[in-house]
Amino acid sequence: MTLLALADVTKSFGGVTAVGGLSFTVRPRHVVGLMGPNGAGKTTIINLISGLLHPDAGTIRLGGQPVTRARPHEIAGGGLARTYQNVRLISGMTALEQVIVGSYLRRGTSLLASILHLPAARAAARATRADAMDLLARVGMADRADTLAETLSYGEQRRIEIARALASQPKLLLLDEPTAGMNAAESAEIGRLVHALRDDGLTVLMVEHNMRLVADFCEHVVVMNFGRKIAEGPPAACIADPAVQEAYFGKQRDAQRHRA
Amino acid sequence: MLRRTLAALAAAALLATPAFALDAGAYKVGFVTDNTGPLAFAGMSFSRGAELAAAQISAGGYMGIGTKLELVEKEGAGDAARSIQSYNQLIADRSVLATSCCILSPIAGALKPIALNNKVPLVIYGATAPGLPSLPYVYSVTGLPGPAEVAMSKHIAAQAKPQTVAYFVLSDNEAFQARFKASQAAMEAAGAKTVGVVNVLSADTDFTAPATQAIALKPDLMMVYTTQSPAAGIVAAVRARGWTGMMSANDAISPAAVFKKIGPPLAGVPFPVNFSPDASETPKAKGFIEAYTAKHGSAPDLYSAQGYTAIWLIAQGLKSLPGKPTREALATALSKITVLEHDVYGGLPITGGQAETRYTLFLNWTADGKITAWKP
Amino acid sequence: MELFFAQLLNGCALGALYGLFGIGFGLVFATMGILNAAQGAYASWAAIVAMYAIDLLGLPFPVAVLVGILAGGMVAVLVDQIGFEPLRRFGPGLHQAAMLGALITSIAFWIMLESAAGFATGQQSLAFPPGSYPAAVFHAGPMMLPAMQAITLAGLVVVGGGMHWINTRTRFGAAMRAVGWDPVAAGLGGVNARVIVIATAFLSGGISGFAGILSGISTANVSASLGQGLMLKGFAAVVVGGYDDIRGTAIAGLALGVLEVFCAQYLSSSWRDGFAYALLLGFLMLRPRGLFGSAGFTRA
Amino acid sequence: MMDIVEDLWAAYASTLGFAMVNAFFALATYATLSAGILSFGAVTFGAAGGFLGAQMVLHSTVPLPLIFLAAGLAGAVVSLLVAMIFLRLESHWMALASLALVLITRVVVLNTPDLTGGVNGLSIPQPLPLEWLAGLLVVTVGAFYALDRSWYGIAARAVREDTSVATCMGIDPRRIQLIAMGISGFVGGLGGVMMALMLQFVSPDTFFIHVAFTMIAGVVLGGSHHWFGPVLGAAVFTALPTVMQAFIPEMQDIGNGAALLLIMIFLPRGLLDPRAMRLRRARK
Repeated sequence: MTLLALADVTKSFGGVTAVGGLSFTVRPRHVVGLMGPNGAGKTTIINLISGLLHPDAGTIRLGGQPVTRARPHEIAGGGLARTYQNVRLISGMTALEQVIVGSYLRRGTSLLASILHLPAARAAARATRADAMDLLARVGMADRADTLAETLSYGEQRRIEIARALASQPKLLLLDEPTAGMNAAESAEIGRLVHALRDDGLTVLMVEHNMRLVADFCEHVVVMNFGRKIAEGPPAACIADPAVQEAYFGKQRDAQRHRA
Repeated sequence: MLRRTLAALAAAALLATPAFALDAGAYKVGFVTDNTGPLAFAGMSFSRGAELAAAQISAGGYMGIGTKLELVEKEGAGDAARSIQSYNQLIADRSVLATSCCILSPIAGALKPIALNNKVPLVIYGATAPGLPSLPYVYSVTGLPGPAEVAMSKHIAAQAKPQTVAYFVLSDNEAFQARFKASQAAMEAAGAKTVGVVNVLSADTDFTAPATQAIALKPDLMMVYTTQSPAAGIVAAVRARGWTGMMSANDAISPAAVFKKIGPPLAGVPFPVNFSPDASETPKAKGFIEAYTAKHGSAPDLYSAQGYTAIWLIAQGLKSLPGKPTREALATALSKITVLEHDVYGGLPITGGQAETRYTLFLNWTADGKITAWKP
Repeated sequence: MELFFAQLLNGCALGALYGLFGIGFGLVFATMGILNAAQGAYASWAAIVAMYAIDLLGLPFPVAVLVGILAGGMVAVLVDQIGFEPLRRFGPGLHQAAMLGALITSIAFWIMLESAAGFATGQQSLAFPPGSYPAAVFHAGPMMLPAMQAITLAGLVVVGGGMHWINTRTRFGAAMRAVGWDPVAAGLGGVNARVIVIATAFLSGGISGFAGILSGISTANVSASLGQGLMLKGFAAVVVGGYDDIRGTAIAGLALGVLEVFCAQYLSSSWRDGFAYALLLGFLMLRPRGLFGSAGFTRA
Repeated sequence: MMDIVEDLWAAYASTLGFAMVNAFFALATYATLSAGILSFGAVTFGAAGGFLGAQMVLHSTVPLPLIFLAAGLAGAVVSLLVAMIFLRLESHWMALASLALVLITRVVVLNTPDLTGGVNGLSIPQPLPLEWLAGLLVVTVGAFYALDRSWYGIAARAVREDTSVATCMGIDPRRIQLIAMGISGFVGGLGGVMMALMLQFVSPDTFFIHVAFTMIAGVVLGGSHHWFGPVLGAAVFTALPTVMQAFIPEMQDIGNGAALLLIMIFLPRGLLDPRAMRLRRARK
């Protein structure tokens, strides 16, 4: 039983292979980490799964359905939601409205009902609002509901983005470096949230290159380098893998030497 | 004998003094101008003519000593929506007794119902669509197109005897389509075959290709039925391509600005016109030309004559009224006018609200920029 | 056959004007992402200034043309610095808000410049004084080529070739393209974005102004509305040719001119513009990158 | 006193009327703009509504409300056809294509005299009661208000600000933009018939490029992020020439342009900007 399955997925940009022959699966109600140094192709994978990019070869299945060529909104309709590495909230909207955008798939009324301002449409709008408020409460942002989201702190924006992703009631949540730019306490809070979501039945695939966080958060890890999988398994085993150590620390040592 | 002469003189004096007269004061006439926008080249002439008329009427005491005619101008910019708004603002001023407007027929058509609904006299100075006048409120002082072109066509056919004719026609302008058709019928009746019709559009500026097209038809005569800018451009382009055959045009090329622009290539191209500062010779025309030249520093053209005439018509209506006239009374007075007293055309009969100008002048430019009577 | 070639030549000369104007127009669109409604006014003003330079100052023809081109370029820089510069804080060139804002300020300048041009010409359609420009006609058998048509065609070749060379072979051209992609990044890369933008605006106004001057002479029409006709067809040439492709714009301009003349000669003059704009639409749908652009493109 | 009010009304009722008609066009443009499409197409939709409405007034006894409905539907049909072809294009090309469409519209109108009256246009001896115009505008604005608050309004804003994020939220941008074009077509068609009745005539010039530029300018001036912005912008843009005429009659066009320029430079997001209001609230 798998929720997401990638088989031999390949994607190149102008001759440079970003992802090469990658295969892995994600089982339901698990938190899976996608690790790798910068430039390993992690975000490309996220974009491929969410349909913003299409693979040159290979297949992607979501809940058993092939979604290799599907468009992003169709994949979202299939139960996938995501966040972004650099938070992407919508300019000019309040925190609450950001979350309401996420609940588009559950809008529940027709356009005509909305234009005519029918009771059914008003009721649906009220229900959407209430749900969105609950989600904001869940990420601890209820008191900021009517604040223009772009005026909030980076950490707060991240939490709103997660609430937005949850608003579509997805089966699979893709988190692209959800703790980037956060301090240890804030990161731990995100970890607790992720675990709580898993306990409610959600499956999470998160990109993270902080090995400690991966070890703390995830039950299963896929490690990539230069677009290829170099290790897969439980976090501890993966981190101990010499190939992973080489990919991470070899690189870091090189980088340090460059800086010096 | 002496008694009879004295009696006749007394009678003449009585007739000359109106039995009733307007109260002294200023009578307002609303005037929608087109001093900006695409028609401004003509619009400015119309309003200058009207301004001169108002000044002369006021200064000369035409409607009675101390009785003035005040022109209230609002911009229409050649745009229907803006003209309608300006027009509504003019007639909302209850002291405005009469109005005058419009170069374009569609705009005149749009203002006409407003004039009728508000019972305000409207004298149209430029637009020439048939059926615009509507008694007793709507008048036109500009003759309908057609007769002049027919007269000129007959004149040319008789004088120059062309066998074949090519026409340039502004295909997106109703008035010039009508002029062309009238002329074509007259030419064909006189035995001149149509060898081709070259259509151009109002917005066109490049006439090299149409000129080439017409020259290739090898006609004896080319007749141009377009507005000012295309007409000037066509004549220039045809001559620039070395064609020396006969061409005719219409009154649009009569203003001095056209010769200043095109120069000698215009020479010898006949056009029919009802007013020309160089050829109109009645005393009133001469007076108008002198006064206009003194006021504005340049000679009037056919457009200024039309604006001038529109205001004189209104003044003539006002003059026949006593005391403080109303719009309705003025409308009734205007509807009784069949001949304009003060005209620069040498006779301007008005039937059913529509003036007929007698086009008697067949003119052309000379190579040194004078206007003279045309001879083949 | 003789008529065919005569009209072909007329079409090319007319199209050369569209192409020239389009090169100026496309420069702003490609570099700054601005759909500039005021571009036509640059052409009108260049023609007006050049005409008065001859009429009032008595300058010789080539000098007057140069003065007119300078005027076109300076008006363009003025519009750019007053109307577009404040909007660049929105971000990279092709951002929608910036594009929209620039469209509106360019409309504002269009209204003002055209109205002011109306005052400058006394609301009349004027012309270069007869005899002030080359009026010779070259004959080759039955064919004839008026000097102004020859100058216009040569102008397109020289300006088009020159701009293509600048664009593809010089550092300045590379800098223009860099600014077009992303002024911030270009700034980081050592290109003084503001200088490049001003220079581009000047070139654009000068080239469109040159087209305006040539058009004003060969049509004997110098008026406030001179630029409008050039604007619509020049815009079509830019789109058909590919907005960042100078060769494409030049060829598309020529093709539009020829199409226009042949439609009027052999088909119907009232549908003439319809053909030109339908061609424009067709290109937008089928080859949105223009004549030489790659056919495929992706949605960002 | 009553006289003064009546005179003012008589003088400016038509200005008010044109402001309301322009508001329809501005709303039609706002409909697409608020879903991230810069389109001049409302002119074409207006032509469809205007000429159909004119023909119905002239050649049928259909009551006015049904004529409005027919004109709106005509605009919507045209807009949906256009949308199906044009929405494949990315935003800048879409804007250019819609401009080309406006140019073609004029050629088609000129050359189908049986339908449009050709160059002469059509005269419509049927005045438009201002209360009809005002009533319909209120209803239309109400619908825009309701839409703005609905899922559609929020989704459209998401598509406009960040299409890629919106589509990952399950929003099909093409569907939203198709709806936007449909609304634009309907409201544009209504604007067309209102304009025709207000002018009491329609001609090829009634629906041409100046209308396109006027309405885009109106929307951006009023505020392209707020449902009331277009109405405000259209009002300002219609009243401006009248006001300028009162102060600087010779230079009124230059004054108009300068006013537009100043507003754009100092209030680039328009007179009504919800984001700025929220920012101000956040600062308090």
